[in-house]
Amino acid sequence: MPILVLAILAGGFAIFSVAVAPFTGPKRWNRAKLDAYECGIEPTPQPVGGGRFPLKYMITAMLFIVFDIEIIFLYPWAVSFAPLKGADGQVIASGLGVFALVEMVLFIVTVLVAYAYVWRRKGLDWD
Amino acid sequence: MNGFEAPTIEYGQLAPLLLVFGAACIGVLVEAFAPRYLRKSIQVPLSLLSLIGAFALVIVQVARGGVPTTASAMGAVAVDGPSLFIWGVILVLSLGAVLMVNDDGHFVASAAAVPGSADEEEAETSGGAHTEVYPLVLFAVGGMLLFAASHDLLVMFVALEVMSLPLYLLCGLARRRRLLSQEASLKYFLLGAFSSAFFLYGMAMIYGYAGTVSLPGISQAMSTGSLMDPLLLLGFSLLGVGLLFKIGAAPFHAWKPDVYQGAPTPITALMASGTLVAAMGAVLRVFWVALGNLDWDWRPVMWVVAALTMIVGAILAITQTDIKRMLAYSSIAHAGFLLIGVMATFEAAEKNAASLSAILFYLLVYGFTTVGAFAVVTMVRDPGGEAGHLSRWAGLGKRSPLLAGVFAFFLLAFAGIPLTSGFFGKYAVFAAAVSSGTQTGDSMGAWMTGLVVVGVIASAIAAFFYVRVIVLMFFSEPAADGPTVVAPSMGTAVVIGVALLVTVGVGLFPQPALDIANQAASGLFIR
Amino acid sequence: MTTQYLILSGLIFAIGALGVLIRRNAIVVFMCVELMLNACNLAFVTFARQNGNLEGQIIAFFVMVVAAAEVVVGLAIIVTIFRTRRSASVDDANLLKY
Amino acid sequence: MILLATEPTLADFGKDPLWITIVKALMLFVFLMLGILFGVWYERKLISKLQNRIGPNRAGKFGLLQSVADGLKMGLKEDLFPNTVDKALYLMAPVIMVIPAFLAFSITPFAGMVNLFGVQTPLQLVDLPVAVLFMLAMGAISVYGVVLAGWSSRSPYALLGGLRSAAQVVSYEIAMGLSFVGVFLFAGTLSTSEIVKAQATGGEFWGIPMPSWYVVLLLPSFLIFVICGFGEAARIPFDLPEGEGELVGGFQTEYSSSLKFALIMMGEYLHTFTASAMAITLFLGGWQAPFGLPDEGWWGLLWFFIKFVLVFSFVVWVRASLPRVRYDQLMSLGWKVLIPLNLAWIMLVASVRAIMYVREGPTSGFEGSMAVVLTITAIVVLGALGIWARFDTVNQRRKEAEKAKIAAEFEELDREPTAGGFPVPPLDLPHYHGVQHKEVPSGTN
Amino acid sequence: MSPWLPILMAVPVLGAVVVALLPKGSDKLAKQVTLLVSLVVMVLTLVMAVQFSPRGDRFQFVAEYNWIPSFGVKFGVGVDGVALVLIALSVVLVPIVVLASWNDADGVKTADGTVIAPKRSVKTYFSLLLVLETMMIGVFAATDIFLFYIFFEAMLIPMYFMIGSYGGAQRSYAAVKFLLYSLFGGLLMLVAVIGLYFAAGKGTFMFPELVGAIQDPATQKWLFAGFFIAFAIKAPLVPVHTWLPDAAAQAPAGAAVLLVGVLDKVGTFGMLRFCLELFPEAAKAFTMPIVVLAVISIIYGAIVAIGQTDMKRLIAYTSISHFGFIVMGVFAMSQVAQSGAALYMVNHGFATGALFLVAGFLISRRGSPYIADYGGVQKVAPVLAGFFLVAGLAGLSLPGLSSFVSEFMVMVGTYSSQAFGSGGLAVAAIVSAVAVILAAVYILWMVQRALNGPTAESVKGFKDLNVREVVVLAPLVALIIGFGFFPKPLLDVITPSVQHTLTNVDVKNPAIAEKGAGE
Repeated sequence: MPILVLAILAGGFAIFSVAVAPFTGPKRWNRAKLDAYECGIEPTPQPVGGGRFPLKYMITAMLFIVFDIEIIFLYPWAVSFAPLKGADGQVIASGLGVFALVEMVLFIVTVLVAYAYVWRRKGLDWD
Repeated sequence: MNGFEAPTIEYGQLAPLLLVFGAACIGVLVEAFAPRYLRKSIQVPLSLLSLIGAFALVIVQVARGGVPTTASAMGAVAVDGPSLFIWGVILVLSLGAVLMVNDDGHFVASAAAVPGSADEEEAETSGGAHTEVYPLVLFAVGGMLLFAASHDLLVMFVALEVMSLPLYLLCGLARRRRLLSQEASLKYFLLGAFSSAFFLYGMAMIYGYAGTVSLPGISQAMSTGSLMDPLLLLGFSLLGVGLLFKIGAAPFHAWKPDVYQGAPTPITALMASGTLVAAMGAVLRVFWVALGNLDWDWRPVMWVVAALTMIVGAILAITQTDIKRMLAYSSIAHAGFLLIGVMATFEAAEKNAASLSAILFYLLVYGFTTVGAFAVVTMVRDPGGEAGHLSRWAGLGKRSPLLAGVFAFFLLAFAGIPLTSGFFGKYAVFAAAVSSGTQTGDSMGAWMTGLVVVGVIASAIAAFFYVRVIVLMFFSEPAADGPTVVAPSMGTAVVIGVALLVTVGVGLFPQPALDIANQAASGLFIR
Repeated sequence: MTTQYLILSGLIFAIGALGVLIRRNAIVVFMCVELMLNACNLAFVTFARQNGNLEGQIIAFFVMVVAAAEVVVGLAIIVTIFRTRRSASVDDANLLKY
Repeated sequence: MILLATEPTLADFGKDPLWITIVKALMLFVFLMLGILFGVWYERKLISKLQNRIGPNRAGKFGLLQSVADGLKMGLKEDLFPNTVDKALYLMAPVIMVIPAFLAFSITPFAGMVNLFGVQTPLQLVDLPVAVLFMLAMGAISVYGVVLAGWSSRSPYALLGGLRSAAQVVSYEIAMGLSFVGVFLFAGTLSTSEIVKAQATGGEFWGIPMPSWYVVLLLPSFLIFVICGFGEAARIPFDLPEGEGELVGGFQTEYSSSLKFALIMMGEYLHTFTASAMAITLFLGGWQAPFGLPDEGWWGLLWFFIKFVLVFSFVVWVRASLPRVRYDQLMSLGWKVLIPLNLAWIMLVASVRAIMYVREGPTSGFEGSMAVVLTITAIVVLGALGIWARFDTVNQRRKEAEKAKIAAEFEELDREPTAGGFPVPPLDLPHYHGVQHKEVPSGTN
Repeated sequence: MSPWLPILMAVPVLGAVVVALLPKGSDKLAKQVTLLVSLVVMVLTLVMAVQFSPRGDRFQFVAEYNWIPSFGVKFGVGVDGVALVLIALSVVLVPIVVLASWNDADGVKTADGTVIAPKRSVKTYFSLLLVLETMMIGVFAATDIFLFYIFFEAMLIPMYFMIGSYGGAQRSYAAVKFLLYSLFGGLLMLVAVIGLYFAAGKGTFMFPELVGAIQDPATQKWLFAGFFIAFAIKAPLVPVHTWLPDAAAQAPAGAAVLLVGVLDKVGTFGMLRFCLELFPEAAKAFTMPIVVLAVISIIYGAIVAIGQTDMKRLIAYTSISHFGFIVMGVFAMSQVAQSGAALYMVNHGFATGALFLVAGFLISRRGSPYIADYGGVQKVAPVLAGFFLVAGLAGLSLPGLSSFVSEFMVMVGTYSSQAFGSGGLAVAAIVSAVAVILAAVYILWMVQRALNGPTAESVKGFKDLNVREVVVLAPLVALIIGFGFFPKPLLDVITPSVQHTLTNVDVKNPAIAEKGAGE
């Protein structure tokens, strides 16, 4: 709810800025000005619907997904790893214990297997 | 918040599973660190040993009498009798598949290379090969094992994906006919993902109904809650769609022929045997453990599905001109026969054990025959790859009587001719269905018998196209430029030999196999 | 309160399923599948709220993982086939039929 | 409890009346807007001091109004719509960049319980059980803005810039996310206010009184976080998305002027701010004062502000000092160094935590035996050593390769004595003969 | 436990393995081995048959082994009188067929060099033949219904390959048709078998134990239908007969003999033993329609036979007519008729066998199966023509030849059947008598067209029968004539067995049982 308030504020500001811009500025039409900027040379025609980009970026995206997923699992694990103690030192909730440690080691090792594979197969090298 | 209970995991019971996954991980590491020329010679033994080892572990577990009666890993996995049986079957079958994978020439040198491009040519000439195939197969096998043994829907879903994802990729790796292969991969992937979304949504609905996704939990919720809850019905139907897709039952069978045709044949063999076995295991488990209380609602639907599956599989197979497509449709028809068995599993425990045992037995014999048949398919080659078109098989009986004879034998087993293993498989399932029908004394009895009659008619239709191939092979004159029959590699020869042995042996003396199936089924699924 | 979420999730799921059935671009089809998975997630989380246990949220995690893996595999396949054919239309993939 | 506590708990949030919420949101908004205005000025001023020049000094006293003037100028410039752009996305992109950047701040605790117009409330817009995740999510959403901006511009520079930026941000987000895990291991929560609270107890370190901030305990995590923060916020030395040397303006090439560009600028500044705020919250004790100085109530805001300025100064200092790295270096740093280091560190921390708990005995509610933990610790340490050794050998090899290269160069020089010790370009290039040179006086062109 | 039957079944199969494993190029040896094996089996069978005591237990030479306990299946064999004579028929026919098809697989060429059938694998042919022999013995000997079913189905495969690989121009069509028809019937029977097992609830498939196990009339009817359709297809009864003319016409002569002479008998044998005894109530209920079907078969087969231009098809249609008689006899529910039917099974085997063989010899000389292509053979090849005539006359049941006795018994038995009150089936018997006249028409017409008349141009170069061919035909003709005058040994064996059947049928109706037994 408070986030919504802030979002409205920020969004209102941003949209206002974008909306007001055409009216505040002058208008001086110039063909070259409206071309895509390529340091002065004729702009490269871009395919309609978006160009193609190097596969490299896709691989990065894939890797990101994989590791992001790892993080998804690490967070709850980290949070519930330790026993939760109240103000008086009383244990409110017990931690997951050694079991969690063992499992997480296994998990990370498994992820590292894939990581090692990608690394060795030059998946992490940029050109 | 009252904390977490630290889970316990019975590593011993899960050992076969862990071994396969572990080997797969090691396989990945081998890919990463071993030099290229060494990879294959490490991967092959690694895969084979891990599968054999896992099989041995299964045997050891059974031999020690240690079939557990409660679910392991906090109720996530049920290593019960049927699971162990299915594990054993899958492991042996996948061993066969790996032996076939081991043959040269099935897999593309570089999957990323555009077919027909210089890249590809270079990869070909440099003798490159994707040894990643082995870890992928192992992952798929691990997924199959887990799929059949999962005791809650979440694990089942994860296993489903672990099983499917490598298969999607493997489908696209055929060396010849790359376009077909890639297309198969794409279709399999899109449809597979689509169906798993259905599975998942069904799971969500059931979770909403039962508040849990563990199979016994669902069953328990159903025993107290209303059975007409739309959540439950909807959830169950969606779940069913997902599962039936995997076994290729009738309205959801469309992927099978395409994928079977396009995929590299060893992978087709793996899918046709292992995946079917695993998926049947999962279907049984869901229907029996979780939805046992909903008998009357799912039965008529399943009746239609089973009948449709058999008929569609059998009839469409007749029109096929490609051997792998034909076998795919045959696999659909067989899925239908298996569903008859599934229909029969709703009786009291000991009755159920009989039906269960019938299905397990069927899976065993069908799996072996299938792997053998596909192994034969790999051996008949044209210059452009395997001779897929049926017309190319004409007169094979003259060129290579032995091979054609073996293949004919497999086909007869598919058709369920007596003195082959296929006959007893079919008999077992039919008998289970009829018995469940005769005993209830209600109208279901007639329905079950009716289903069996449908099954019989479908078998007769199916026999037609099996026989057609035999006719082609033996009674037609060979074409002048007919395909060559390559000398089988050691692995393929072993696969065919074992498959033949099982098909003949079980065909003559089914009792030992039946005993094992009975024993496995006697424990029933852990509920 | 949760009913609305369920309806929303059902709608998303239906849109996804419909998209899979009628769209022709493999990537769009694939995105629709992902949409369906996310609808599932929404349903799970809603039900977790309704049932008052955490299981649904945990499942949502796993679904995300699976969806991610699916994305990885799926895009790889689509890109491969795109490179081959210069087209990602499902209709162009028509070699396999009898 | 609510009256007494200076340290808010999760339960204290979401109880404010609406008007207080609006007031707080407004305060936050104003704070950030002012922060941006003066942040820009402060940065330019500080850099110029560091670089021994004057910096902005025209608008207002000490050039204080410089950024206000800049903003006005942008508002009054022509609003360009290049021909080829995808209009809707082109317009949306800056908006998408800015909104999450603001929202990321909503979970930052500025101070403990304060009396705001008579209402006891924590000086933090909101807190969530998953606050840190929320922050990360907001960071991720703004990537959409970047990519869309690049994509919709339909210009090669913009597209590449957008992609680069996205790749960079997501790469560093992983390492960043991992660097938080250590904090969570100790704090046992993802809520920002709770994390701040967990750093409250003053402690000592080998007899030296120390604030028990995680920066002390988890120094490696902090360092990694700092590096990632630069990557996330695309600040020098990692400001490759805009690297004007190679990509002109990167994804914002086509946003040449006007308020859209201003929004993008704001978004990027806010990212820097967010990173600073996160560093303070997670590692530097939040709004709490060191050495037992008073930090109740509004005092917290002061401490927060001091820390904030210091951290931001550090960022600027780095910008003034370091050159921009190459893109492949950037990526391999993120993927090949930060991630494995981070994982090793996390496991080490977890092992130590486990040892601590097991030693405390059953009262800790922690099950398991010491032997197992020790074994695992050993394994983890070995693994960490392995990773360290890996980097060591890599460094070693790199140095050797460098040496070999230099040696080879010398050898070549020996073989070509005419070169006179320097590589000489071949002489038959066209501009060496027959090309007319025209003197171009500067400023004419 | 008597080892006779298992030995009888094992010998041919071992022989088949030996033949199949012979080295390449030893075709001649293969033939000799096959002949030897089949003769050994024949001798063994005859020795066994001599020990059969008609007054003893119903099933003799019983052997039982557990095979598949899970399904309650036993390897149970034993013979009663009917089974014994049919086994004897089979084992006698096999060596004759071996000799008759001595050169079939070598590729059949006519005198003028037309290739009728190309060269094929000799070893395969003969090993298939031996496998088939095992299965023929097995199917008649099985007392376990499941075992019976297995042989019933498995028999198709060797026959399928024999027709499909070694037959005439249309062979693959004929083979597939044959297989599919039979398979379909077989699968229906499978359902019935399963149903029987569970409906009886005895946990066994052993025939003696299942007799009388099913009491519920509705169940009986369903199961009866399952069995009967399978048997009707097998013993081609109109309207499911259409596969037979194709299969018989396309099969090599030897295979055709076994197909029509033995395999089809399984159908009538099955009706007699299983349909009647297991489901007596249903059998009685269905008697009328079945007898009507049988009469239709009789007349239809005969009429269609008259119209045939192809010799083998003609013979096939005569068989359909004859099978009609057999079925009618079986369902007439009188001892005379059933004994006659059982006797007819044997005699028909000999008669039709002889006819097929001699027709085969004729065809192999000219390469055409069409009657119109022949004429005046008598003058060129008198011995051949003589055998042809005798066989043909046996086919039309001339008194003094074996078929006459059985046909007569069937008609008398049917006429006097008490099944529908006194004379209830008399009409059927009278109508079927018409077929006797028709039979004379088709046989004599064929004989006349093919053998008599002016010698056709193409027939001129015919050689008469050689020694091998005479050796093949002579025993058959001897048997035909011998049993024609002296059928007692067969009847002695058959009758007690038929009485058992009737007793079982009438368990619940003692009045008819007495009458049936008294006749």
